[in-house]
Amino acid sequence: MGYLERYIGSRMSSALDTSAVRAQFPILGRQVHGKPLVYLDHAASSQKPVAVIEAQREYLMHYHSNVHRGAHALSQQATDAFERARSTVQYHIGAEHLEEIIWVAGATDGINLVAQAWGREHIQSGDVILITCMEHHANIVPWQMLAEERGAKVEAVNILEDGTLDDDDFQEKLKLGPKLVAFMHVSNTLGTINDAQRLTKMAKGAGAVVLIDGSQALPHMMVDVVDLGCDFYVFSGHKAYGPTGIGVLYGKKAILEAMKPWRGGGEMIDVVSLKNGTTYAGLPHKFEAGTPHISGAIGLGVALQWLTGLGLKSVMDHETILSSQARHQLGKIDGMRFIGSAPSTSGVVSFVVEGVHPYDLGTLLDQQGIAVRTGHHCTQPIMEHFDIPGTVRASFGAYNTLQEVDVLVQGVERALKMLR
Amino acid sequence: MGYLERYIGSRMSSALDTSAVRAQFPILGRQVHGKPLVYLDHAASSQKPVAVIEAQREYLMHYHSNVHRGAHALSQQATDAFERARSTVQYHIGAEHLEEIIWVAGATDGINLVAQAWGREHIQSGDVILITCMEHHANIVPWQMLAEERGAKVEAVNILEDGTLDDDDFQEKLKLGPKLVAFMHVSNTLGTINDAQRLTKMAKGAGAVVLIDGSQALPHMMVDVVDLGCDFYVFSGHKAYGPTGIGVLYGKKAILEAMKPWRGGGEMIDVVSLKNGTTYAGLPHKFEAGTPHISGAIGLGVALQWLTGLGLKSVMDHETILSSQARHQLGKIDGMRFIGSAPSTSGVVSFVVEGVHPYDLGTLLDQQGIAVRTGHHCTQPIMEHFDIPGTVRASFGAYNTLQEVDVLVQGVERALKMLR
Amino acid sequence: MNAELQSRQEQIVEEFSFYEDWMEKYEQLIDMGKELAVLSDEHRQDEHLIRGCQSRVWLSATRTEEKHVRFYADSDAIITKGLVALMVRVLDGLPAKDIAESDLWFIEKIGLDKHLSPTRANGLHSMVQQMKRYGVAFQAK
Amino acid sequence: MNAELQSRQEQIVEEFSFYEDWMEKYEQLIDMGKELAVLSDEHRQDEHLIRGCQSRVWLSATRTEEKHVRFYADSDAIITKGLVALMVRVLDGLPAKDIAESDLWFIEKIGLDKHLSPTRANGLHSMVQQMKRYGVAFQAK
Ligand SMILES: Cc1ncc(COP(=O)(O)O)c(C=O)c1O
Ligand SMILES: Cc1ncc(COP(=O)(O)O)c(C=O)c1O
Repeated sequence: MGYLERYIGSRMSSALDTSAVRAQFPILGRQVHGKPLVYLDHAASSQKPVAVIEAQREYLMHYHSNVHRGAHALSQQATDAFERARSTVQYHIGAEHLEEIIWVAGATDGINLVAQAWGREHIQSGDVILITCMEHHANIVPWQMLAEERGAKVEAVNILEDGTLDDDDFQEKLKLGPKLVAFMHVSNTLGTINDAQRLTKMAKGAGAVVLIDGSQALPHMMVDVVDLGCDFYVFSGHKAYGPTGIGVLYGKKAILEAMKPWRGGGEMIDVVSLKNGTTYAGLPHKFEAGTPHISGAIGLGVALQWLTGLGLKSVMDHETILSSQARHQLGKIDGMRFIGSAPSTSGVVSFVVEGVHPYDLGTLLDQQGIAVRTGHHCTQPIMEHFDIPGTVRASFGAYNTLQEVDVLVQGVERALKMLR
Repeated sequence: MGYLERYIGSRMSSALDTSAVRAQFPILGRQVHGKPLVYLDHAASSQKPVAVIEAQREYLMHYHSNVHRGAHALSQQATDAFERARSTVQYHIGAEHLEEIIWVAGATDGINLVAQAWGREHIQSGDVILITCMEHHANIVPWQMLAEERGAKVEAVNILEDGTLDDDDFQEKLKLGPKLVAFMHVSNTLGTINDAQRLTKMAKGAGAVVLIDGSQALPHMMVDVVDLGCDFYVFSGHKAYGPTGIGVLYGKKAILEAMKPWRGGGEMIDVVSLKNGTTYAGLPHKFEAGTPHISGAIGLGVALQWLTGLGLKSVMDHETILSSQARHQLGKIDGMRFIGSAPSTSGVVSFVVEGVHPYDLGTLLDQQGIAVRTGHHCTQPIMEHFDIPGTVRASFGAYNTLQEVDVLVQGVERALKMLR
Repeated sequence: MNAELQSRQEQIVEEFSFYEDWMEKYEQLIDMGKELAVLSDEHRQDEHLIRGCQSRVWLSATRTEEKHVRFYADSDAIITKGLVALMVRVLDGLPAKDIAESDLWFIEKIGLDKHLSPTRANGLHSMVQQMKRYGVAFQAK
Repeated sequence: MNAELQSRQEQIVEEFSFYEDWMEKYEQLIDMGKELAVLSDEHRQDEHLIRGCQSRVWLSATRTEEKHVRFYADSDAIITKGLVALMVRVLDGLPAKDIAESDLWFIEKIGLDKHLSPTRANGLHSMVQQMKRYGVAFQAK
């Protein structure tokens, strides 16, 4: 199947054949604590389909070599696969140019790259960087560090009780004239899907450069960076059915070209001289110092193709059914409080139960083979906002089922019987 | 076999059973251009033994999960393996404390971390950073970038005609009172093995902080960071039979503790507050923002255990035999000139042949299935020094054989017949 | 080793070996947690906080005339509080010296070290360390 | 398309299909490289340099009265020079317009695009681009 067909396929919805999908994830057949594993921690890291695992293995077994600059055949083969993965990413997110796709170690690495390579050049004393109160620490701390260094200020847009962004406050804070607006596409804690296109338009209208943290969007929905209109878009491979240690920074060509490099070393240079100084390579290499994570890039390419093959619309519909059902059933439980119940949410369900510590609930779910995450999910400001120590978070991927939702709900009920 | 036995084993030498070693590298059985592959590009990136490939696969197939903070069993299992890999590294390089081992994306990433997190705090206008003329770009460019930003100066120690470091010049340049001395343990282009312990002692005696680039040492010899006495030591996994996208920065506890973090994000924080600012986690997490390259760390741990199992002394002896033999046979060829012929060299042989462009030679070797690297090997200052456009570099690993040396020599002879 | 400490540990091992299923062992821990007195405000101070990753533990202690140690502890999570209760039950009222030097083999014996999640295991470890530190401090005074 | 260009490409395809073995094809390239005249200093200028990754190529051109293009090229590596010679042989002396619009199908036909290392393939690509650019420029003048 050619790319275009897969691309079109990805926009059509048809019910996922979950058992066929599950068969591709060996880990889902295992037991923990003597119970069948019910993996509901997708938002922390997705499991990997066999296709991704085997692609990496195949690479390491049969054609590993360092990439670029190599005159020999293996190096050529590895370089081809590595660069093909880059173009898979390009098509997947609809970037105009291949060289707008920069390999990084993950979303965190990508945001830090922008904060340091772009930020230290453009953020001056007194400037405002606008983020939101729902951001992941990865989209908070790099800006705080930058602001501290430059004498700038980080402002954060409020969130409403249902976990949506406070639109009025966003408009208000845009009046501060932020140099940069950075926000998440989809919240890893609340499940909220932000209207990224609209927010970008408003921010650009106010003259800001816009960075979108797409870590939780990429695995679940069609993303088109040109439609969104953002300057930067980042995501991690390991949350999108891909390998660990690899991620992508997309940046508009013009802005990337104007940026100085961040990491220095091999690959990113043109001429290195101790006497005359050093000149840098063009995009994308300027930002890819050192030997890249070759097997990771190849694996991520395969993961995105795999995801497109499933049909992103189908995946999203499937996950929405699961999370709606979970919300519906859990909602009947006495003392249940959802943290984040926006009209538009992804496959993430966060909750607390009155009088019960999330950590206790998580522990007893784990005993029943149910892997959920508890705690602050790297979003302490949300916890501060709702004045809670943490939440229990169930997050769904393409491989989860309605039966697993039932197991979750029964598990919660059993745990609560013990805890209250 | 317990760690200690392997450790002791690694200090004893016995001839390598190369065919048993080769059997663990499936790639070595393949053909290129219809000829059996002779892989002599180890210094660019080593091939991976099945044990490493399978450890990563096993992880992704059966116990992948995000690490730390997770209350569920999978997360626990992944965290255990991930942290066990860290302690494997600790023992392998003889670090005193577990938290002195920082996971990075590779040697390049590690050096940049030091240049930016340590350098930007400690290097002031007018300061001197001392490197050498034989450094890899990864150990040049980050310092040039830092120097440019801080108004400091990068000085480089000369090399002699045989590719050893100019000791007198080193002593002389130490008188400039460099704040930092950064040098490579083993040269990727010349093969020179620097007396790192002695250089470190001299540099520390002159009051400098010392960083050693161990990228080419780790795969070939016993490294003990306490014996060496350095402040920082970095290396890449992919050159040491490990995965791509992972590397290690070792730093002395006291110096790491005093350093500010570099990348911000999850994992590296203690408390994140939009109102009260953010406090950071302790070592090693302070320097490990975001989801780490879990499968890479696990794979690197296995690679080091595998290497220790072979016996590092045996590996080094083996590689020395191969490179001596290559030098001996190639040396008979008319017009042959070795670039780097220090008394103490590793398994790297770099050469040029009078009247022949290295690139042509490399191409014709590739046609014969022989993978060597040609060009500047990310050490342009060495090329400038010897006034050559590049070299042909054959580099040997544990899996190479004397027969392969013969094939190389015959291949060079055949190519030269065509070229001259 | 202190005989009382030994017999307390043996007693707990016996109680915990009664159940095979860890859900039931957790039930026991939860019950122990519920039974532990809620801490008075005097002891529930930030200075007595052992910050774990996900739950909080308050631990303080006083010394009797004979250098025996009384522990006061609490947690905001009930399983953690059960663990706190377990530790208090083992060490409370013993001589400072014996606490400082205690070998808490029951933890391994009932499998807590293996079974607890790393964050909980770390928390338990911090708690034990802190209790021993009280032992050392009170022994010295 | 220009008939001369067509027949030159056909000629080269025939020559190259004579050998199966790429070592022999490289031998041919090397011979072509050796035969190409060494560039006079006038043309071997930095401004005419196409910097490849590992070898250097000098390429310049002049225009005849009838808007035909003469190429002057060289390289420091002999295989690269062979490729240069090959390109010159195909395009030298043709009308600027035909060069600008040329379809160099022989490259694919003799498998150069697949067989060359990416760095060489990139170099060849840059060379072709540069030759066509001369075609465009001289056609306009
Ligand atoms: C001596 C030396 N230092 C540093 C590096 C950079 O390593 P990496 O590209 O894995 O970051 C290399 C590898 O090319 C090397 O040989
Ligand atoms: C919304 C969001 N942003 C950023 C990150 C950071 O991603 P990583 O840890 O892979 O760098 C995460 C993952 O935890 C996330 O959920």
